[in-house]
This record gives sequence, structure tokens and C-alpha cells, in this order.
Amino acid sequence: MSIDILPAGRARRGFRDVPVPVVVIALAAIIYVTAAVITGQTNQISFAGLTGLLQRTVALGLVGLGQTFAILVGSIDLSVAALISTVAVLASYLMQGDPGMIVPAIAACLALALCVGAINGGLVAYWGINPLIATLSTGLILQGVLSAGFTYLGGRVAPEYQALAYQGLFGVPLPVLLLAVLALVAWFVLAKTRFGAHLYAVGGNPDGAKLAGLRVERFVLAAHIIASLGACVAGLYLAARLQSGTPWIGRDGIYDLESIAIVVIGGTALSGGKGGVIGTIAGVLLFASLDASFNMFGVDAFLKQVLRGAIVIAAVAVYAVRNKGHVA
Amino acid sequence: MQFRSILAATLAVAFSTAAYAQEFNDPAEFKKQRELLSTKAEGPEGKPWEQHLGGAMIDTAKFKKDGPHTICFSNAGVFNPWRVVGLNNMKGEAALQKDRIQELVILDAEGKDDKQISDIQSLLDGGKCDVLIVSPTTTAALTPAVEAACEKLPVIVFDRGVNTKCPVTYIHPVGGYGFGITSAEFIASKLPKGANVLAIRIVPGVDVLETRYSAAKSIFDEAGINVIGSEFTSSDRAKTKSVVEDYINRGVKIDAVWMDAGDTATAALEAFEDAGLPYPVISGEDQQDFLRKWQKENLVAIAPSYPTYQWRTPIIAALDILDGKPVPGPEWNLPQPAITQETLASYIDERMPALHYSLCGCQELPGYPEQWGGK
Amino acid sequence: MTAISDTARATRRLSLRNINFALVIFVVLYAAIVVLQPNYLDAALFMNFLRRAAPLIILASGQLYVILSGGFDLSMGAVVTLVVLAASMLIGGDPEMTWVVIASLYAMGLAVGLANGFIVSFLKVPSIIATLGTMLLVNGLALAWSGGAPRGDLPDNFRNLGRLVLKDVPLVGSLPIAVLILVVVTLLAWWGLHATAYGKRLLAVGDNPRAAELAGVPVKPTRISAFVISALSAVTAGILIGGFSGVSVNAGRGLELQAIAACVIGGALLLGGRGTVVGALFGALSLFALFTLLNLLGLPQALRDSLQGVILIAAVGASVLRHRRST
Amino acid sequence: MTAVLEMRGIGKAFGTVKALDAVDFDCRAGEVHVICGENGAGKSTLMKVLGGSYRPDTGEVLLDGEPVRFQHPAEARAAGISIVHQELSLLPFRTVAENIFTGMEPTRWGLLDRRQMDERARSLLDRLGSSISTSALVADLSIAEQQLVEIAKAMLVNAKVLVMDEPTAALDDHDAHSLLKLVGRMKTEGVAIIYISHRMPEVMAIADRVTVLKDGRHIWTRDRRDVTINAIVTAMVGRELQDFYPARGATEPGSPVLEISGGQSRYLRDINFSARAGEIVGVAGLEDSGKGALARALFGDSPLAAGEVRISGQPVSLHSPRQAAAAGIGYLPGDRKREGIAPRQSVRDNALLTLQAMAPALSSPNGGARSRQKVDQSLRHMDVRAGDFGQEISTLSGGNQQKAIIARWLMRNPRVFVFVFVEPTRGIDVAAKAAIYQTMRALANEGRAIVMISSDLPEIVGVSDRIVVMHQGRIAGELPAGAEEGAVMQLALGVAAAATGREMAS
Repeated sequence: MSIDILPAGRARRGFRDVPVPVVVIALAAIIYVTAAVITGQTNQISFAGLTGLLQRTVALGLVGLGQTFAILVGSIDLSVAALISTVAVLASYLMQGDPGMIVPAIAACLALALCVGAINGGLVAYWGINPLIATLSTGLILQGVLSAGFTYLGGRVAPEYQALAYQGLFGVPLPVLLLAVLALVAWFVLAKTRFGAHLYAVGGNPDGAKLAGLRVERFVLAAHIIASLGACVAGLYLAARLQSGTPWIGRDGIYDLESIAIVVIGGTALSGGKGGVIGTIAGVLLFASLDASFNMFGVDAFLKQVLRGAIVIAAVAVYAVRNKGHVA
Repeated sequence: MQFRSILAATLAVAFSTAAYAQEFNDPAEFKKQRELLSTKAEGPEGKPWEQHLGGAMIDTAKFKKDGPHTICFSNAGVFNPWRVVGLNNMKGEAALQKDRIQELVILDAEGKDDKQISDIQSLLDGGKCDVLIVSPTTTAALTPAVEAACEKLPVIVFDRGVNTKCPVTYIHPVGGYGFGITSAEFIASKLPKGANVLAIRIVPGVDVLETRYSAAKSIFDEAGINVIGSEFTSSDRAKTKSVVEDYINRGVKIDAVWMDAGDTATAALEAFEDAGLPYPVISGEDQQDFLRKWQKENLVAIAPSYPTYQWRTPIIAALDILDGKPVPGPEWNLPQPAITQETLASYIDERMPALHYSLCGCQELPGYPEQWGGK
Repeated sequence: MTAISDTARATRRLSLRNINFALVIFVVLYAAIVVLQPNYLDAALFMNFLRRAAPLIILASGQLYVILSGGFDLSMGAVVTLVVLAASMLIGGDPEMTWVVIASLYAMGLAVGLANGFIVSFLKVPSIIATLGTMLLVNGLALAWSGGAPRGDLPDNFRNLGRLVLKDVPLVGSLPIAVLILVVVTLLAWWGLHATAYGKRLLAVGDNPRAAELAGVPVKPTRISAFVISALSAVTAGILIGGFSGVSVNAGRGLELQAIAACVIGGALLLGGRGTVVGALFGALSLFALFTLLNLLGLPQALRDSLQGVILIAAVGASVLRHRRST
Repeated sequence: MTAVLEMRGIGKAFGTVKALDAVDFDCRAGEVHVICGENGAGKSTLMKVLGGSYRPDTGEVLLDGEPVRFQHPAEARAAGISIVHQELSLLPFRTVAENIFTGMEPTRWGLLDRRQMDERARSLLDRLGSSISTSALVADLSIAEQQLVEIAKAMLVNAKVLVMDEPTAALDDHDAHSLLKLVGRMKTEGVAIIYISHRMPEVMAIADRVTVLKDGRHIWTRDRRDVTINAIVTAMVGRELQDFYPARGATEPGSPVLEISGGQSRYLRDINFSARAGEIVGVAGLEDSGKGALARALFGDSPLAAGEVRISGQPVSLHSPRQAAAAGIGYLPGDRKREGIAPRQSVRDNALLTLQAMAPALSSPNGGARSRQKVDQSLRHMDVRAGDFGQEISTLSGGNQQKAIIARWLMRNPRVFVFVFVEPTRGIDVAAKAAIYQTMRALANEGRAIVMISSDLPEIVGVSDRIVVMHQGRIAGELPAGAEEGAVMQLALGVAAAATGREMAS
């Protein structure tokens, strides 16, 4: 019987079975090391060079963690860039260099993110507005109010707070540790808790999840709140790193589209229900090593854009091309 | 009219409760720049990029090093033609001095503060650099990174500054107030009291631009000239033209157009052409398209500048510092000339592209004009 | 039976209201403009308004094709930038070259559209990512080619396409060339979508690609051509924008989102299957009327973004509520 | 025996449409209570009320004599009501165990207890007689296996009331049999089972009581002993249904219209197959027997890798559905919602879709043969019931949708020579079924060849002029019209392959 009828629950072996994150991380490593070797900058493979590389992942990585949750439930969040700017500005405006205000400022920012996430989630889950439009709109509204209210750098963060972004533990910068810890927490939540399992259920088959007794809307709402919190932490990190927030750091960093790109490159399906944060971290590592390699090669700024565009497409295509059926 | 003001007021109140705008009206700085505009420059004649306006010199003997040198440059980005021309100037200067320079390493931060901090860090980690030039994306954001770099290398900052005195020198032309003073005084001198001027600006909140407007506004106020509107156009020509058309359609006579940057000056003029109106008095900048239009249409105009030749200076400064020669510092004020009717002809070069900045000081550099996009 | 015809009547009423909604927004906004500035009732000023709105309307009509096929085209703005920069560099101020160069601009558009279509159809990359990639790619190419600062110049015969206003035209008084082009393009878009078999295929593909495929619809060519149409409309819009205001490096920035917003305000369903050219037309006009109104109000620039966001939520939210009530 | 579940006077309206009108229903512990009714009779609505998806406008639901009012499916589930849904509600990229426990995941110290999940899932599947691995991804399972996972999911809760909404619709006879056995076992465990089915033999086999609904109203509830299939059908349709299966063709079949020789693909081996003008060829077989693959190969969806296909003697290449359509093959997909309709387009446009697909791209959508009169004529000919053919097709019932899709191919008359029907009556009520059989026969009588691929044995036996049975990717044998169901089953199971199969091959 040579016929290729696959038995139930068989284990296939082949390229497609290698988890996406592994492939992406391997790719990132190959690119980085090759660039360092070819350009003779082998000291970039040192501890300092690597921590520098990791440092580049922090802001985008934090946004990406949150975005992963939104995309996992089949939604998307385009408002993260505006929220990052808002949080960064608000944090520095509230602190005004006063260490006593660190905690209240962080609390205020988290509260704001909670509200924005709740509004996004409400519009998407309860009002049924397409998430692209809903979050694009909340982003526009935030950005508008922000730029109208704060025409220039709104104060500065406390020096003690700023130090957090520049200090390290055993030579590893604190922000890198923060990203690692949050990524672990996010992984843990998605893989090990009921809440995580329910998020996958809601994203994979919302009708089925509802029939299984899950309150689908609540999970979409929660995912949006988490996405906003991710952006909030990224904004707080940027405020510390940059000393003060400007109303355009989110937009200039293209955190909205780039965070979606890394999530998708990491193997999370835009339709929801498949993927996870390890892929996202792999995606952000790929972006960072590309950045670093472009620097080593001294690639022209415009050419860099071209290459990045091509790589985004190629990275997703490698896996997507095997899909049967149509995508849109 | 009333409807408009009520609606505007309601919205403004609704959104502006948290308004917090940094003041860009610093009378002391205004006065200082006004003086600098008329200060006689020191340094080689005809080479404004090597000149400086007053100020002290700084001793750099401790940085002396044998060449050839590796110069590293962390660039905020090349997101507008001004920076593109500037970067070409810098590369041109480096080519001119190629015997003394081993390599010019340029990292482009694409306008991202966060990336520029990492870029500076990786330049330091790379260990190749003898000197670091920084053109910061944002003043405050880059301060800690520059401070860290100062501990390892001589650092030169230009264009926008940083909030620390640790760099060897900070190179910049007179500044935004100077720009505003030159342009607004010209417009005020051509108009009667009570005339209307429309201000076209790029984006809010950028220090080097806000100071230009603040200076111009105070001069207009003093001269009794009405600023009938101040509009932001993000350097978008279509938007500029639309905004000016809308103002024309309101039926208010526009006597002059003041611009905080010249890239869309010709678009603003086209709105008058299309409406069949005479050209207003206008202040632009030193781009070729504006200068050509000025000459062709015999405009009443002035082109103040924020000269791109300042991109040559950091290379010169870097080599001087590594030679141990004293350089102007901790601030290096470059002259900031304006193009007037008298000097107009000498700045027009038909070979150059429309958005080329005439005060590039690049005419003698190797590769001119092809490297700058000329024919 | 009565039950069915009741719902039938409801759906018909609904589709009528769908078009009307964008129309209503437009009329209200334009009325507000007229209140502030009564001379906007002049034919000449209205024509001028249309001239300025023309690129956005054309972009929206092209984007509509992609939206109806179930995708997004984020690369439109980059194509506009490419067109403006390429035109000035290739023409180099020589009026003789204009028509040859316009042909080659359309060839570039064709290439971008084909690339988008192939990446989505054959490499199976979701269009939001695929066109994000081509957006970066095309923008980077345009800037790298021009060195970041545009070279060359646009001659008058090119500029006239977006700039010239014919005076003393019977009936309408003045007639900008751009409005002529707009009318032609809109009619073409309407014809392509509502008066051809292709349009029906496109709707079916966006609605249920698998069913369309099994019914014999050539899904991939249909989808690819939607991206091509979108890119070609972006070329047309780019020519008008370049003509209207000349060369600039950020001519196309943000236009893709405005075009999507226009379609959505016009009642198009994201992810495909429902939408009309007339809706997209009035969606784009509404958006443009909003921009003009805000200009006239003299509101802080920043708040204009906010209001745009509010209008988007309101438009989509209202249509969601209408649909929910009807089912 | 008292009723575990009682529903009294349930009414539910959508807009002006009364989906349920004062329906009474009850179910006792340890009985199988079958609900019959046409599509749109209100069965699914009644179950959605029970399951907490809908709130009734009038009436009350009593569980163990206590009135309950469910606001959300979660509450119904917690109260011991478990539903096997007709539409699969599984997560393709999650494992079998994760799917079974969706929404009910066991935890240990707040964490998912995966070991417990695996163990309990295993024992549930064993109880169902299935060997599916608990760690397999659902996307990798066949439809039948997915249905079993769905059932396991419903059995996870110790249900007082188990609702099965056409659980055998996707199953072939073999799997359906084991499912029915399982239902019997659960009954003895004292579960109240509500069973919805269109398969009459099945109903007669397992029911204790039968309730018929029609147009949202309760018609009657009777003991199985007191009913006949005919009585049920009559009550459902509201009139006596004669000639459920149409009479076979009077004339002998003509020359072969469709011929496949040496067909090979990933799923098929040595396919030699022909269908002649005027005949209906039934293709039977178990799930995974290759009958679905044969249909997809015929329609170019997963083309043959080797072998030759001829239509009316001319070799044709079938590498895409479009080529197949152009070659004159009409295809009625089994999964209407996913593969048949474009839900937001009008009935008319759905019926026109193939003509529009084959017409020159820039021709008028309603030109020539595509004119509005001709579509309407065709739709009326198929007896598609809609208030307005301009309304969105998703507002129509399943049977009417199916008829509109047949009209889609009829519009191409006379350029369609072969019709491939895949599960033509899945999820369609009795009256509409009969209409579709009539249509198939009429199409055959006009000189076309009909290939009917079906898992419904009575249908295969009742309609086909010739029966081809598949087993493990090969044609196991062929049987004449009117063959016994048992003979078909034997071939399908591979038991009798030797005798008949070899005969046919030579």
C-alpha cells in the first residue's frame, strides 16, 4: 500500500514542521554574524556588541508583545504608535524631573493605556467596528489631542528614572531584562493558563468559543487592553531612554506597522488563533540584526528601506507560500 | 464668522485644558542672535564654513593623534532635501580631505531617537572611531548618549544641540531667531502698517522652526502688521497650495507670505498665479526653484538661509581637533547670510535641481555638480 | 413568503441608505463650508474644490477595487511619490518628453501592481503585509533613485494636467483639466465595477474566494488585476498631484490611509464583497470637505487628525448599527 | 419517568419573522427524542434557545422542574446542557485535547493541567472508539475525525441533556454506525438525548419518541412505535410526498460523456471511470476512500497527476476549476457555505457567477445569455423561493441556496455535459431533497452524465443508475441500479473487493 493517505494525528517531518521562531532566530543570527565577519567587525559579536543588539529590540519588542495578543484574538491594533507618544509625553510632563513623581506618573500612564485599550476593545468587541478602522481612528484622535496639547517636549523625566534605562545587571541592560521578563510572562500566560487557552479559542473560532461558553467579547477587550499596556510600557521605556517624550516618537518609529510585521514574521496568523510571543521575539531579533547589519555594511538609508521591504515580504512568504487556499 | 469662532473656541477649550507649550520667546537669545547677524565673521574670506562669529577658541591639544583618521558620524536621518544636500556637502568635504581620512563611517538613524542612541553606542563598541560627529534627532533625547561618548572620544555636535557642554564644540549658524529676524524685517520694510501676512510653516514643536516664527511674529507685531494665519503644511506642496488657496478664497487680501522654510514657497506662489492675483511679498529660502522664480517673475522677496554649508564644518573641526589645533568652542557660530535682490543672480545655477540649497558652499568640492544631482 | 419579501425590502432600503450616508455627510460638510464661506457656492470655487479633491477620489476608486477583492493596498502613497519623483527626473523639464514619460509612469505602476498581486496570490502573503513591504520598497527606490532630493523639473504641459483651468466653458463656466480626468476615471471605475462581468467576479472573489474559484472565476488574475488597477489609479493621482503642486519628496505620504478611509466612509466593507464606486466617490469628497472645513475653521492642525478619527468611527459605527438592526 | 427538560410555549421572532410559535417540548432521562422538520422549521432555533444563544420572547425552560433563563451559552453549559453543533466549532491550530477542553480547561495551582487534559481526552476518545491522538492538530484531521472530537467535547461535561444536531451529516455510514451505537450507550447511562436528523432510517433506528416541527410550530410528538417514515415525512412537508426518489431513465444510457483512464494522484490510484449520457453514476465510499478526491480531480481542484480524461471523446486538461468549467463540467460543492455561495451577492448574481466567470471580462454582466429575464427564468425553473432575486443570497434557506447554485450551472446550458454533485442533499430537508433528485434526473434525461458523490447510502442506492464504490483510493467495484445497501457497504469496507473489483477492472 503505497498510497499517501495520512493517518490520523500523524507526525509529519520536514521544513514546515520546524517552528517558525527557530527558523527566524537562526536567520537573524546568520545575518548578524555574516555581516560582522564580512565587514571585519568581529568585535560586534562580543558581549557588548550583543547587548547593544538586544538593546535595539526593546522598544519594538515591548509593543510587539502586546500586539501579539491583539492579533491572536483576530484583531489588530494600529493605535500603538500614538499611544507610545502619548505615554512618553505624559510621563515626562508629569515627572518634571521630580523623583517623587515617578510612581504617580507611571500609574497615570498605565491608567491611560487601560482606558485606550478598553476603548479600542469596546469599539471592536462590543460595537463590532472593524479593528483596523477602530484603532486607526483612536490613534488619530490620540495623536491629534496630543499634538494640540503638547506642542513641544513636555518636561523631562526624573534622573533616577532615566537611569533605569541606562543601568544594567551583570552587564545586561535593565530594559533588555525587562523585555525578557515580560516576554516570559506573556509566554507563560499564553501557554500555561486558562486565560491564554481561551484567547487562542476566541481567535481561532469566535463562534465556536462562544458556543463553548466563553464570553468572547471580554477576551477581545482584554487582548486590546494588553496591547495598549504593551505600548504603554514601550512608551515608558522610551521616556526613560530619551529623557523626555516628544509627540512624534511613536509615529517616527513606525511602531504600528513594524509591530504588526514582526508578529506576522514570527508566525502568528493575522486571522488569529495561531502563533505566540516567542515568534514575536524572534521577529524583533531579526529586525534588530538587520538594522545592525545594515549599519555594519554602511547601507544607504534609502536602500535600507528597499531591503527591509523585500525582507518583510520574503520572511512571511517563506511560510505562507505553502498555504493552500486564498489569502487576501 | 461668529459660528466659526464659537466652534473653534469650543473645540480649543475642549482639547487644550492640558495644553503645555514650551515658550519659544527668549528675548535674551533674540537679542543675541540679532547682534550676531551683524557681527563681522572671523576666518578665511569667502569660506563661511570655516568662519566663526565671535566666541572663544578651545584648546584641543589633548586630542592630538596621528592620522589618517576614522571619522564617525551619527546622522539623525536624511528625511528632507536640506539634509540630503547637507550630507553630500559633508561627503564632499571628506573627499576633499581624503589623504587625512581613513574612513568616514555614517550611521543613519532614520529620524528615530531610540535608534540614534543605539547607533552611537555601537559606534563606541566598534572601537574604530577617532572622533564622533553627531547631528541629533532631538536635543534632550541624545544628551545621555553624547555624554557617554564624550568619555571616550572627542565629540562634535552640529545643527541641533544637546543639553551638555561635554562636546568639544557645537557648530551651528546664527539660529532660528536670526532667520525670523532677517525675513520678517524685510517683509515689514516693504509693507505699510495694517497689511496682512500669512505664515506658512512646516510642523509645530520643532525648536529650530518655532524660534523662527516667534522672532518673525514679534517683529510683525511691532511693525503693526497682521498675521492673518499661521498654518502647518508638513512640507507638502499640495497642502501648501490648498491652504493658500483657501485663504485667498476667504477674500482677505494677502500682502505677504512668510515661510519658516522655503521648500514649498513656489507652491504658495502658484496659488496666487492660479487665482490670477499679483504675487505677494514673500520670504523663502535658498532653494534653486524659489530663486529662479524670484528672478523670472521679479518678485519682491528675500531668501534667508539656514546654510547647508554647516555640514562641511564638522569634518574640518574634526581634523583640526585630531591635529590638536584650537577650534572655536564650546560654541561655533557660523555666519547665516540671506540672499537679497542684489546677490540673487550669483546664487542661481541652472545646472542644479529645483530643491538644491544654494548656500551649500559646495561649488568647489570634488564631484560638483553631479554628486548634488546637477547636470 | 411575506417574511422573505419583508427582509428583501429592508435590504433594498439599506443599500439605498448606504450610498446616501456618505452623500449626506458630504452635503452636511459642504453646507457647513458654505455657511462659513458663501462663495464656495460659486461654480468656479466648486470646480476648484473638485480639482483638489480629484487625486483622493481617484485613489479611493482604485483602492476600492482592492478592498472589494478582500485586501488592502498600502503601497498607493509610495506609488504617488514614485510617480512625482520619476516624472521630474525622467522629463527633466523637456516638454517633448512628457507623453513618453507618462507612458513609462503607467508601466511602473503596472509593475508595482503586478508585484503586489503576485505576492498576494502566489506567495500567499496577506495583502496588508505584502503591500506594507512594497510600500517600503517603492518608497525606498524612489528616494534612492532621486538621492532624496528631487532632480529635474516638470514642464508646463505636464503641470497643466493637474493645474490648468479652462475658462469660459459653456454650462460650467470654468473647468479644470483635473476635473475632466476625474470624471473620466470615475466613469471608468464605475463601468469596470458595476457594468462588467469583471466587476461581478471581483465582488464574488472578495466575498468568498473559494466559492468563486469553484464557480470557474479565475481568482488569481482577478485579484492581481485589482492590485494593478489600484496601482494605475495611484499613478493617475500622482500625475495630478505633481501637476497641481509640483515636485516634492513627500507627495504621497499618508494617502493610502486616506483612500481606505474614503472607501470605508463610502460604505465599502473591509475584507470584501460589498461597496460601490459612488460610495467611494462621496466618501472621498466627504473626507476632503472635512479637510477644507477644518482649514476654514482655522483649528489647530493637530485636532484635524482627531476629527478625522471621530468621523471614521462614526461612519463605520453607524453602518454597523444599521446592519445590526436589520438582521 | 419525569422529564429532565421541559420547554413550554417557546416563542421567538426575528423582526417580523416568527421562528418559533408557542412550541412545547420535553425530554426524559434515558431516552432519545428525535426532532424532525424541514430546514427553517425551527429546530435549530429551538436548540439555540435551549443552549443559551437566543433568549426566547415567550415561554419558559424548565430543567429538573426548575425554571431557568440562560443569558449566555456558558450558563447553559454549566447547567448540564451539552450541544454537538452542526457547524464545527473547533480550533484548527490547537490540539485535540485543547479543543475538547475549550472553555473547561482543568487547572492545577492556577495553571493548565495538560496531563489531566490528555488523560481525560484519551479516555473520552476511547469511549467513542476512536484512536485519534490527543496531541494531533485538528487541522490535520479528516472531517469525520473532527466530528468525533466535537462529540467528545460535548461529552466532556457530564451532561443531563445532550443535543446532537445532525451529528452524522459529515460521517459516512461506517462512522455513523459507531456513533449510533454510542448514542445507545449514553442513553442507558441515563442521559436525555435530543437528536436532530434528516436521515429517516437513522431516526427509526434510535428514536424513542419523535417530534415534528413545521414553520416554527409543534406538529406532534409520538412514540417511535406509533410512527412510520411516511407519517413523519408527511407531517414535515405538510402533504404526502410521493416518489421520493424519481423514476429511473426510461431509455438506455448513451455513449460515454466522461471517461477517465489510468487516473493517478496523491490520493487516487488506477482510476478507470466513465459516465454515459443520461445516467446518474453514484460514487460511494467511506470518508478518506478517495471519493472526495475523485470529485476534486474531476473539477480540477486537485488535479490528477497522471492519466487521461475525455469529455465526449475529446481529451481535456483539468488543472483548475476554470478549465473544468470550460470543458463542460458543472460542480455542485458539498459545503454550500464555504464553497458554494458568495453570501453578500444577490441571488441573481450568484446564479450568474459561472456565466460571468466565463464571459469576456469586460463584457456586460447582464448581456446576452446573462440577461435578467433569463436568470429569473432559470431561478424560477429551479423553484428558488425568494421575495426578490436581488436580495443577498445569505438570507435564503439552505435548500434554496442549493437550487440557486444548480441554476448557476443550468444557465450554461447546453455547454455543461457532466454534472458532479458532491453530497447534494447534506443538511437539506426532505422536500427540498426530493426536488433536487428530480432535477438531477431531469438533467440526466436531457442527455447529460451525472456523477453523484455521496455518503448517504439510501440516496446512493435510490437515485443511481450505476454505483461505483471506492476504497482506499481505488475503485473497489461497481454495482448496478437498485443494489442492496449491504453490498455497497461491503465493497466500501474492502470486504468484497476481491470478487467484483477484479471483474470490473478487466
